[in-house]
Amino acid sequence: MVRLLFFARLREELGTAGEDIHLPEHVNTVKALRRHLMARGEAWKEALGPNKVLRVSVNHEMAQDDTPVRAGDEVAFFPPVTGG
Amino acid sequence: MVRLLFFARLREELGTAGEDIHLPEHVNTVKALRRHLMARGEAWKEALGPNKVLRVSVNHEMAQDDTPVRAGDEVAFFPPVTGG
Amino acid sequence: MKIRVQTENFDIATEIAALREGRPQIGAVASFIGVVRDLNEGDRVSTMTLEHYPGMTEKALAAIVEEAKRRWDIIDVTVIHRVGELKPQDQIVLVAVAGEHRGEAFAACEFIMDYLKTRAPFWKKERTPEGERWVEARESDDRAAERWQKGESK
Amino acid sequence: MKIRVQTENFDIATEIAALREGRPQIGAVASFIGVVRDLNEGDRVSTMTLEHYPGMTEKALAAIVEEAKRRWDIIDVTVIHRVGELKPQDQIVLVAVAGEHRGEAFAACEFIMDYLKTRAPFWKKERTPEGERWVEARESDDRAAERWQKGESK
Repeated sequence: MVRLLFFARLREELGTAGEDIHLPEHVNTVKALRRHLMARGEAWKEALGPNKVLRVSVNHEMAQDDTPVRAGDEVAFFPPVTGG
Repeated sequence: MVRLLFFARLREELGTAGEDIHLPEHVNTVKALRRHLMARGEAWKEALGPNKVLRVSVNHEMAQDDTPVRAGDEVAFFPPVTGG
Repeated sequence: MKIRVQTENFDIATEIAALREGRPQIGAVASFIGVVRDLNEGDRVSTMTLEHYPGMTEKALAAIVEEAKRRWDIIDVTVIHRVGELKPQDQIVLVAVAGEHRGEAFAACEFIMDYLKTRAPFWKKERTPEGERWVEARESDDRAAERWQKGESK
Repeated sequence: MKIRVQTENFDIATEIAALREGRPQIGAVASFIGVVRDLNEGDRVSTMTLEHYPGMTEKALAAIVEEAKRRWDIIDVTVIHRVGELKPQDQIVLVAVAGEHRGEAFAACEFIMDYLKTRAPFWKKERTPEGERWVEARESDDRAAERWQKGESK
Protein backbone atom coordinates (compact mmCIF):
# COMPACT_ATOMS: atom_id res chain seq x y z
CA MET A 1 0.00 0.00 0.00
CA VAL A 2 1.23 3.48 -0.98
CA ARG A 3 -0.37 6.74 0.13
CA LEU A 4 -0.91 9.21 -2.70
CA LEU A 5 -1.49 12.91 -2.10
CA PHE A 6 -2.38 15.72 -4.51
CA PHE A 7 -2.15 19.41 -3.74
CA ALA A 8 -3.37 22.75 -5.05
CA ARG A 9 -4.29 22.91 -8.74
CA LEU A 10 -3.60 19.20 -9.11
CA ARG A 11 -6.00 18.28 -6.32
CA GLU A 12 -8.70 20.30 -8.06
CA GLU A 13 -8.00 18.89 -11.51
CA LEU A 14 -8.10 15.31 -10.24
CA GLY A 15 -11.01 15.93 -7.90
CA THR A 16 -9.24 14.15 -5.03
CA ALA A 17 -6.81 15.02 -2.26
CA GLY A 18 -5.38 11.51 -2.24
CA GLU A 19 -5.92 7.81 -1.72
CA ASP A 20 -4.21 4.63 -0.58
CA ILE A 21 -3.42 2.23 -3.44
CA HIS A 22 -1.77 -1.12 -4.02
CA LEU A 23 0.81 -0.88 -6.77
CA PRO A 24 1.81 -3.66 -9.19
CA GLU A 25 5.34 -4.86 -8.53
CA HIS A 26 6.83 -3.14 -11.61
CA VAL A 27 5.53 0.26 -10.46
CA ASN A 28 8.49 0.98 -8.23
CA THR A 29 9.73 4.46 -9.18
CA VAL A 30 8.20 7.95 -9.33
CA LYS A 31 8.25 7.84 -13.11
CA ALA A 32 6.52 4.45 -13.26
CA LEU A 33 3.91 5.62 -10.75
CA ARG A 34 3.15 8.73 -12.78
CA ARG A 35 2.64 6.59 -15.91
CA HIS A 36 0.54 4.13 -13.95
CA LEU A 37 -1.78 6.92 -12.83
CA MET A 38 -1.95 8.51 -16.29
CA ALA A 39 -3.39 5.24 -17.60
CA ARG A 40 -6.49 5.79 -15.47
CA GLY A 41 -8.13 8.06 -18.01
CA GLU A 42 -8.25 11.45 -19.67
CA ALA A 43 -8.31 13.62 -16.54
CA TRP A 44 -5.27 11.82 -15.13
CA LYS A 45 -3.42 11.85 -18.43
CA GLU A 46 -4.03 15.57 -18.71
CA ALA A 47 -3.14 16.48 -15.12
CA LEU A 48 0.01 14.35 -14.88
CA GLY A 49 1.13 14.52 -18.52
CA PRO A 50 4.76 15.20 -19.43
CA ASN A 51 3.94 18.74 -20.56
CA LYS A 52 2.90 19.62 -17.00
CA VAL A 53 5.56 21.01 -14.68
CA LEU A 54 5.06 18.94 -11.54
CA ARG A 55 6.94 18.35 -8.34
CA VAL A 56 6.90 15.01 -6.56
CA SER A 57 7.89 14.19 -3.01
CA VAL A 58 8.44 10.75 -1.47
CA ASN A 59 8.13 10.62 2.30
CA HIS A 60 8.34 14.44 2.50
CA GLU A 61 11.58 14.69 0.51
CA MET A 62 11.68 16.14 -2.99
CA ALA A 63 11.97 13.28 -5.48
CA GLN A 64 13.16 12.71 -9.05
CA ASP A 65 11.87 10.42 -11.82
CA ASP A 66 14.08 7.57 -10.65
CA THR A 67 13.36 7.90 -6.92
CA PRO A 68 12.18 4.47 -5.66
CA VAL A 69 8.59 4.03 -4.49
CA ARG A 70 7.94 1.19 -2.03
CA ALA A 71 5.03 -0.09 0.03
CA GLY A 72 4.44 2.20 2.99
CA ASP A 73 5.68 5.32 1.20
CA GLU A 74 3.79 8.61 1.03
CA VAL A 75 4.03 10.08 -2.47
CA ALA A 76 2.76 13.59 -3.17
CA PHE A 77 2.24 15.28 -6.55
CA PHE A 78 1.96 19.06 -6.72
CA PRO A 79 2.65 22.15 -8.86
CA PRO A 80 5.72 24.33 -8.28
CA VAL A 81 5.36 26.00 -4.89
CA THR A 82 4.26 29.63 -4.47
CA GLY A 83 4.39 30.46 -0.76
CA GLY A 84 6.19 33.26 1.01
CA MET B 1 33.62 84.09 12.03
CA VAL B 2 33.68 80.31 11.57
CA ARG B 3 32.05 77.82 13.96
CA LEU B 4 34.36 74.94 14.87
CA LEU B 5 33.04 71.67 16.32
CA PHE B 6 34.88 68.64 17.68
CA PHE B 7 33.31 65.26 18.37
CA ALA B 8 34.00 62.04 20.24
CA ARG B 9 37.66 61.22 20.91
CA LEU B 10 38.74 64.51 19.36
CA ARG B 11 36.50 66.54 21.65
CA GLU B 12 38.07 64.78 24.64
CA GLU B 13 41.66 65.15 23.39
CA LEU B 14 41.19 68.87 22.74
CA GLY B 15 39.14 69.44 25.86
CA THR B 16 36.53 71.44 23.95
CA ALA B 17 33.37 70.76 21.97
CA GLY B 18 33.92 73.79 19.78
CA GLU B 19 34.30 77.55 19.47
CA ASP B 20 33.69 80.46 17.14
CA ILE B 21 36.87 81.89 15.62
CA HIS B 22 37.97 84.59 13.23
CA LEU B 23 40.27 83.17 10.57
CA PRO B 24 43.09 85.02 8.81
CA GLU B 25 42.29 85.58 5.13
CA HIS B 26 44.72 82.93 3.88
CA VAL B 27 43.04 80.22 6.02
CA ASN B 28 40.35 79.45 3.44
CA THR B 29 40.37 75.65 2.99
CA VAL B 30 39.97 72.62 5.26
CA LYS B 31 43.66 71.83 4.94
CA ALA B 32 44.73 75.38 5.83
CA LEU B 33 42.34 75.42 8.79
CA ARG B 34 43.74 72.15 10.11
CA ARG B 35 47.30 73.54 9.91
CA HIS B 36 46.17 76.78 11.50
CA LEU B 37 44.76 74.88 14.48
CA MET B 38 47.80 72.60 14.78
CA ALA B 39 49.94 75.70 15.31
CA ARG B 40 48.11 76.34 18.60
CA GLY B 41 50.32 73.92 20.56
CA GLU B 42 51.21 70.36 21.37
CA ALA B 43 47.70 69.01 22.14
CA TRP B 44 46.37 70.43 18.86
CA LYS B 45 49.34 69.24 16.86
CA GLU B 46 48.87 65.78 18.30
CA ALA B 47 45.10 65.56 17.87
CA LEU B 48 44.96 66.99 14.34
CA GLY B 49 48.30 65.71 13.05
CA PRO B 50 48.62 64.10 9.63
CA ASN B 51 49.05 60.64 11.18
CA LYS B 52 45.50 60.86 12.61
CA VAL B 53 42.65 59.53 10.51
CA LEU B 54 40.11 62.35 10.74
CA ARG B 55 36.91 63.26 9.00
CA VAL B 56 35.92 66.85 8.38
CA SER B 57 32.54 68.28 7.45
CA VAL B 58 31.72 71.77 6.25
CA ASN B 59 28.10 72.87 6.75
CA HIS B 60 27.08 69.26 7.46
CA GLU B 61 28.56 67.86 4.24
CA MET B 62 31.63 65.62 4.23
CA ALA B 63 34.61 67.69 3.12
CA GLN B 64 38.07 67.14 1.59
CA ASP B 65 41.39 68.93 2.13
CA ASP B 66 40.61 71.44 -0.60
CA THR B 67 37.02 72.16 0.43
CA PRO B 68 36.68 75.95 0.85
CA VAL B 69 36.07 77.42 4.31
CA ARG B 70 34.40 80.81 4.47
CA ALA B 71 33.01 83.16 7.12
CA GLY B 72 29.70 81.80 8.42
CA ASP B 73 30.63 78.15 7.84
CA GLU B 74 30.31 75.39 10.42
CA VAL B 75 33.36 73.12 10.30
CA ALA B 76 33.43 69.87 12.30
CA PHE B 77 36.39 67.59 12.98
CA PHE B 78 35.79 64.01 14.11
CA PRO B 79 37.11 60.44 14.01
CA PRO B 80 35.70 57.86 11.57
CA VAL B 81 32.11 57.14 12.54
CA THR B 82 31.06 54.05 14.48
CA GLY B 83 27.27 54.10 14.81
CA GLY B 84 24.73 51.50 13.84
CA MET C 1 15.10 27.21 15.75
CA LYS C 2 11.43 28.09 15.79
CA ILE C 3 9.33 26.99 12.82
CA ARG C 4 5.58 27.59 12.83
CA VAL C 5 2.85 27.03 10.25
CA GLN C 6 -0.31 28.64 11.56
CA THR C 7 -3.54 30.37 10.60
CA GLU C 8 -3.08 33.06 13.30
CA ASN C 9 -1.36 36.36 12.70
CA PHE C 10 2.04 37.10 14.31
CA ASP C 11 3.72 40.09 15.93
CA ILE C 12 7.28 40.72 14.73
CA ALA C 13 8.31 42.50 17.96
CA THR C 14 7.17 39.58 20.11
CA GLU C 15 8.92 37.08 17.86
CA ILE C 16 12.20 39.00 17.81
CA ALA C 17 12.08 39.41 21.60
CA ALA C 18 11.67 35.63 21.97
CA LEU C 19 14.48 35.00 19.47
CA ARG C 20 16.84 37.32 21.40
CA GLU C 21 15.85 36.19 24.89
CA GLY C 22 18.84 35.27 27.05
CA ARG C 23 21.37 35.74 24.25
CA PRO C 24 23.45 38.86 24.96
CA GLN C 25 25.92 37.93 22.23
CA ILE C 26 23.36 38.90 19.55
CA GLY C 27 24.32 42.15 17.81
CA ALA C 28 22.17 41.95 14.68
CA VAL C 29 18.64 40.86 13.77
CA ALA C 30 17.71 40.82 10.09
CA SER C 31 14.08 40.12 9.36
CA PHE C 32 11.56 39.94 6.56
CA ILE C 33 7.77 40.13 6.42
CA GLY C 34 5.84 39.11 3.31
CA VAL C 35 2.45 40.78 2.90
CA VAL C 36 -0.61 40.13 0.69
CA ARG C 37 -0.72 42.85 -1.97
CA ASP C 38 -4.02 44.24 -3.24
CA LEU C 39 -2.92 43.86 -6.86
CA ASN C 40 -1.29 40.91 -8.64
CA GLU C 41 -0.63 40.68 -12.37
CA GLY C 42 -2.71 43.84 -12.67
CA ASP C 43 -5.85 42.34 -11.08
CA ARG C 44 -7.38 43.36 -7.79
CA VAL C 45 -7.05 40.61 -5.19
CA SER C 46 -9.86 40.28 -2.65
CA THR C 47 -8.78 37.05 -0.91
CA MET C 48 -5.64 34.93 -0.84
CA THR C 49 -5.86 31.32 0.32
CA LEU C 50 -2.66 29.55 1.38
CA GLU C 51 -2.62 25.76 1.12
CA HIS C 52 0.28 23.64 2.36
CA TYR C 53 1.40 20.05 2.82
CA PRO C 54 1.09 19.30 6.54
CA GLY C 55 3.90 17.06 7.66
CA MET C 56 6.28 18.03 4.88
CA THR C 57 6.10 21.80 5.34
CA GLU C 58 7.79 21.95 8.74
CA LYS C 59 10.50 19.53 7.60
CA ALA C 60 11.18 21.52 4.44
CA LEU C 61 11.44 24.77 6.42
CA ALA C 62 13.70 23.18 9.04
CA ALA C 63 15.98 21.84 6.28
CA ILE C 64 16.26 25.32 4.76
CA VAL C 65 17.14 26.84 8.15
CA GLU C 66 19.71 24.11 8.81
CA GLU C 67 21.32 24.83 5.46
CA ALA C 68 21.48 28.55 6.34
CA LYS C 69 23.12 27.68 9.66
CA ARG C 70 25.73 25.62 7.84
CA ARG C 71 26.51 28.43 5.43
CA TRP C 72 26.60 31.40 7.80
CA ASP C 73 27.69 32.09 11.35
CA ILE C 74 24.28 32.89 12.79
CA ILE C 75 22.81 32.28 16.22
CA ASP C 76 19.15 31.42 15.69
CA VAL C 77 16.23 31.73 13.30
CA THR C 78 12.45 32.08 13.54
CA VAL C 79 10.23 31.25 10.57
CA ILE C 80 6.44 31.68 10.74
CA HIS C 81 4.26 31.04 7.70
CA ARG C 82 0.52 31.51 7.73
CA VAL C 83 -1.97 29.27 5.93
CA GLY C 84 -5.70 29.54 5.25
CA GLU C 85 -7.60 32.57 4.04
CA LEU C 86 -5.88 35.96 4.07
CA LYS C 87 -6.82 39.44 2.88
CA PRO C 88 -4.75 42.18 1.22
CA GLN C 89 -2.36 43.77 3.75
CA ASP C 90 -2.36 40.62 5.91
CA GLN C 91 1.04 39.31 6.92
CA ILE C 92 1.96 35.99 5.23
CA VAL C 93 5.45 35.10 6.39
CA LEU C 94 8.10 36.16 8.89
CA VAL C 95 11.78 35.21 8.75
CA ALA C 96 13.97 36.61 11.53
CA VAL C 97 17.67 35.79 11.81
CA ALA C 98 19.81 36.71 14.82
CA GLY C 99 23.59 36.79 14.66
CA GLU C 100 26.59 38.54 16.08
CA HIS C 101 27.14 40.62 12.95
CA ARG C 102 24.86 42.05 10.32
CA GLY C 103 26.40 40.70 7.11
CA GLU C 104 25.75 37.06 8.01
CA ALA C 105 22.28 37.80 9.39
CA PHE C 106 21.24 39.63 6.20
CA ALA C 107 22.57 36.93 3.89
CA ALA C 108 20.97 34.08 5.85
CA CYS C 109 17.61 35.89 6.01
CA GLU C 110 17.51 36.51 2.27
CA PHE C 111 18.69 32.95 1.54
CA ILE C 112 15.92 31.47 3.71
CA MET C 113 13.27 33.56 1.93
CA ASP C 114 14.60 32.63 -1.51
CA TYR C 115 14.65 28.92 -0.66
CA LEU C 116 11.27 29.05 1.09
CA LYS C 117 9.79 30.55 -2.08
CA THR C 118 11.01 27.64 -4.23
CA ARG C 119 11.26 24.64 -1.87
CA ALA C 120 8.62 24.83 0.86
CA PRO C 121 5.27 23.24 -0.07
CA PHE C 122 2.91 26.22 0.03
CA TRP C 123 0.49 27.22 -2.73
CA LYS C 124 -1.41 30.46 -3.12
CA LYS C 125 -4.83 30.81 -4.65
CA GLU C 126 -6.21 34.28 -5.16
CA ARG C 127 -9.71 35.56 -5.74
CA THR C 128 -10.01 38.46 -8.18
CA PRO C 129 -13.01 40.02 -9.99
CA GLU C 130 -12.28 37.44 -12.75
CA GLY C 131 -12.71 34.53 -10.31
CA GLU C 132 -10.31 32.27 -8.45
CA ARG C 133 -6.88 31.32 -9.77
CA TRP C 134 -3.77 29.54 -8.54
CA VAL C 135 -0.76 31.82 -8.41
CA GLU C 136 1.88 30.73 -10.90
CA ALA C 137 5.45 30.10 -9.77
CA ARG C 138 7.73 32.95 -10.84
CA GLU C 139 10.87 32.45 -12.83
CA SER C 140 12.39 35.35 -10.88
CA ASP C 141 12.01 33.30 -7.70
CA ASP C 142 13.87 30.38 -9.30
CA ARG C 143 16.66 32.74 -10.34
CA ALA C 144 16.82 34.23 -6.85
CA ALA C 145 17.24 30.76 -5.34
CA GLU C 146 19.79 29.70 -7.96
CA ARG C 147 22.09 32.59 -7.07
CA TRP C 148 22.97 30.81 -3.85
CA GLN C 149 24.14 27.69 -5.69
CA LYS C 150 26.68 29.41 -7.89
CA GLY C 151 28.90 30.40 -5.02
CA GLU C 152 28.27 34.05 -5.76
CA SER C 153 29.72 36.32 -3.16
CA LYS C 154 26.91 37.89 -1.21
CA MET D 1 10.67 58.74 4.77
CA LYS D 2 10.88 58.71 8.56
CA ILE D 3 14.24 59.54 10.13
CA ARG D 4 14.55 59.77 13.90
CA VAL D 5 17.50 60.28 16.24
CA GLN D 6 16.26 59.72 19.78
CA THR D 7 17.20 58.54 23.25
CA GLU D 8 13.96 56.53 23.61
CA ASN D 9 13.63 52.89 22.66
CA PHE D 10 11.51 51.85 19.65
CA ASP D 11 9.10 49.03 18.83
CA ILE D 12 9.69 47.40 15.45
CA ALA D 13 6.07 46.24 15.10
CA THR D 14 4.74 49.77 15.67
CA GLU D 15 7.25 51.23 13.23
CA ILE D 16 6.50 48.70 10.49
CA ALA D 17 2.75 49.22 10.96
CA ALA D 18 3.26 52.98 10.50
CA LEU D 19 5.46 52.39 7.45
CA ARG D 20 2.82 50.13 5.84
CA GLU D 21 -0.21 52.24 6.76
CA GLY D 22 -2.46 52.99 3.80
CA ARG D 23 -0.15 51.33 1.28
CA PRO D 24 -1.76 48.10 0.05
CA GLN D 25 0.80 47.81 -2.75
CA ILE D 26 3.50 46.82 -0.24
CA GLY D 27 4.37 43.13 -0.50
CA ALA D 28 7.71 43.03 1.32
CA VAL D 29 9.25 44.62 4.42
CA ALA D 30 12.94 43.98 5.07
CA SER D 31 14.24 45.26 8.37
CA PHE D 32 17.28 45.31 10.59
CA ILE D 33 17.84 45.90 14.29
CA GLY D 34 21.30 46.55 15.71
CA VAL D 35 21.74 45.58 19.35
CA VAL D 36 24.39 46.35 22.03
CA ARG D 37 26.40 43.15 22.59
CA ASP D 38 27.72 42.21 26.02
CA LEU D 39 31.19 41.53 24.62
CA ASN D 40 33.35 43.53 22.22
CA GLU D 41 36.94 42.75 21.31
CA GLY D 42 36.81 40.12 24.04
CA ASP D 43 35.96 42.57 26.84
CA ARG D 44 32.73 42.71 28.79
CA VAL D 45 30.76 45.86 27.99
CA SER D 46 28.69 47.36 30.80
CA THR D 47 27.57 50.60 29.11
CA MET D 48 27.60 51.98 25.58
CA THR D 49 27.26 55.71 25.01
CA LEU D 50 26.24 56.97 21.59
CA GLU D 51 27.29 60.49 20.64
CA HIS D 52 26.20 62.18 17.42
CA TYR D 53 26.38 65.45 15.52
CA PRO D 54 22.98 67.12 15.90
CA GLY D 55 22.02 68.89 12.70
CA MET D 56 24.25 66.83 10.45
CA THR D 57 23.01 63.38 11.53
CA GLU D 58 19.48 63.66 10.16
CA LYS D 59 20.77 65.15 6.91
CA ALA D 60 23.32 62.36 6.48
CA LEU D 61 20.69 59.68 7.12
CA ALA D 62 18.22 61.33 4.74
CA ALA D 63 20.90 61.47 2.03
CA ILE D 64 21.59 57.73 2.47
CA VAL D 65 17.88 56.91 2.21
CA GLU D 66 17.52 59.11 -0.89
CA GLU D 67 20.43 57.28 -2.49
CA ALA D 68 18.75 53.93 -1.72
CA LYS D 69 15.52 55.18 -3.30
CA ARG D 70 17.41 56.17 -6.42
CA ARG D 71 19.06 52.76 -6.68
CA TRP D 72 16.11 50.48 -5.93
CA ASP D 73 12.40 50.44 -6.59
CA ILE D 74 11.22 50.73 -2.99
CA ILE D 75 8.20 52.42 -1.48
CA ASP D 76 9.33 53.91 1.83
CA VAL D 77 11.93 53.67 4.58
CA THR D 78 12.09 54.20 8.34
CA VAL D 79 15.42 54.78 10.11
CA ILE D 80 15.62 55.21 13.88
CA HIS D 81 18.97 55.56 15.64
CA ARG D 82 19.27 55.91 19.38
CA VAL D 83 21.79 58.15 21.16
CA GLY D 84 22.82 58.51 24.79
CA GLU D 85 23.60 55.76 27.26
CA LEU D 86 22.64 52.19 26.38
CA LYS D 87 23.15 48.81 28.03
CA PRO D 88 23.92 45.39 26.55
CA GLN D 89 20.86 43.96 24.77
CA ASP D 90 19.43 47.46 24.18
CA GLN D 91 18.33 48.21 20.63
CA ILE D 92 20.55 50.78 18.86
CA VAL D 93 19.21 51.16 15.35
CA LEU D 94 16.26 50.18 13.20
CA VAL D 95 16.16 50.25 9.41
CA ALA D 96 12.90 49.10 7.80
CA VAL D 97 12.36 49.16 4.04
CA ALA D 98 8.98 48.54 2.39
CA GLY D 99 8.67 47.61 -1.27
CA GLU D 100 6.55 45.66 -3.68
CA HIS D 101 9.08 42.82 -3.93
CA ARG D 102 11.59 41.33 -1.56
CA GLY D 103 14.81 41.54 -3.58
CA GLU D 104 14.81 45.33 -3.75
CA ALA D 105 13.73 45.69 -0.11
CA PHE D 106 16.55 43.43 1.12
CA ALA D 107 19.20 45.17 -0.98
CA ALA D 108 18.11 48.66 0.04
CA CYS D 109 17.97 47.71 3.73
CA GLU D 110 21.49 46.28 3.73
CA PHE D 111 22.79 49.23 1.70
CA ILE D 112 21.34 51.75 4.17
CA MET D 113 22.93 49.91 7.11
CA ASP D 114 26.32 49.70 5.37
CA TYR D 115 26.27 53.40 4.51
CA LEU D 116 24.96 54.41 7.93
CA LYS D 117 27.89 52.55 9.50
CA THR D 118 30.44 54.55 7.50
CA ARG D 119 28.76 57.90 6.70
CA ALA D 120 26.39 58.92 9.50
CA PRO D 121 28.03 60.93 12.31
CA PHE D 122 27.59 58.62 15.31
CA TRP D 123 30.33 57.54 17.70
CA LYS D 124 30.25 54.78 20.27
CA LYS D 125 32.06 54.80 23.58
CA GLU D 126 31.97 51.67 25.68
CA ARG D 127 32.69 51.07 29.34
CA THR D 128 34.49 47.82 30.15
CA PRO D 129 36.27 46.55 33.29
CA GLU D 130 39.41 48.20 31.79
CA GLY D 131 37.72 51.61 31.70
CA GLU D 132 36.11 53.69 28.97
CA ARG D 133 37.17 53.56 25.33
CA TRP D 134 35.99 54.86 21.99
CA VAL D 135 35.02 52.09 19.61
CA GLU D 136 37.37 51.99 16.63
CA ALA D 137 35.98 52.09 13.09
CA ARG D 138 36.13 48.65 11.46
CA GLU D 139 37.78 48.00 8.17
CA SER D 140 35.09 45.37 7.50
CA ASP D 141 32.50 48.16 7.61
CA ASP D 142 34.45 50.15 5.04
CA ARG D 143 34.62 47.09 2.79
CA ALA D 144 30.89 46.46 3.23
CA ALA D 145 30.13 50.02 2.10
CA GLU D 146 32.58 49.86 -0.79
CA ARG D 147 30.84 46.82 -2.28
CA TRP D 148 27.97 49.08 -3.33
CA GLN D 149 30.28 51.35 -5.32
CA LYS D 150 31.73 48.63 -7.51
CA GLY D 151 28.45 47.88 -9.22
CA GLU D 152 28.46 44.38 -7.77
CA SER D 153 25.27 42.51 -8.47
CA LYS D 154 23.38 42.12 -5.24
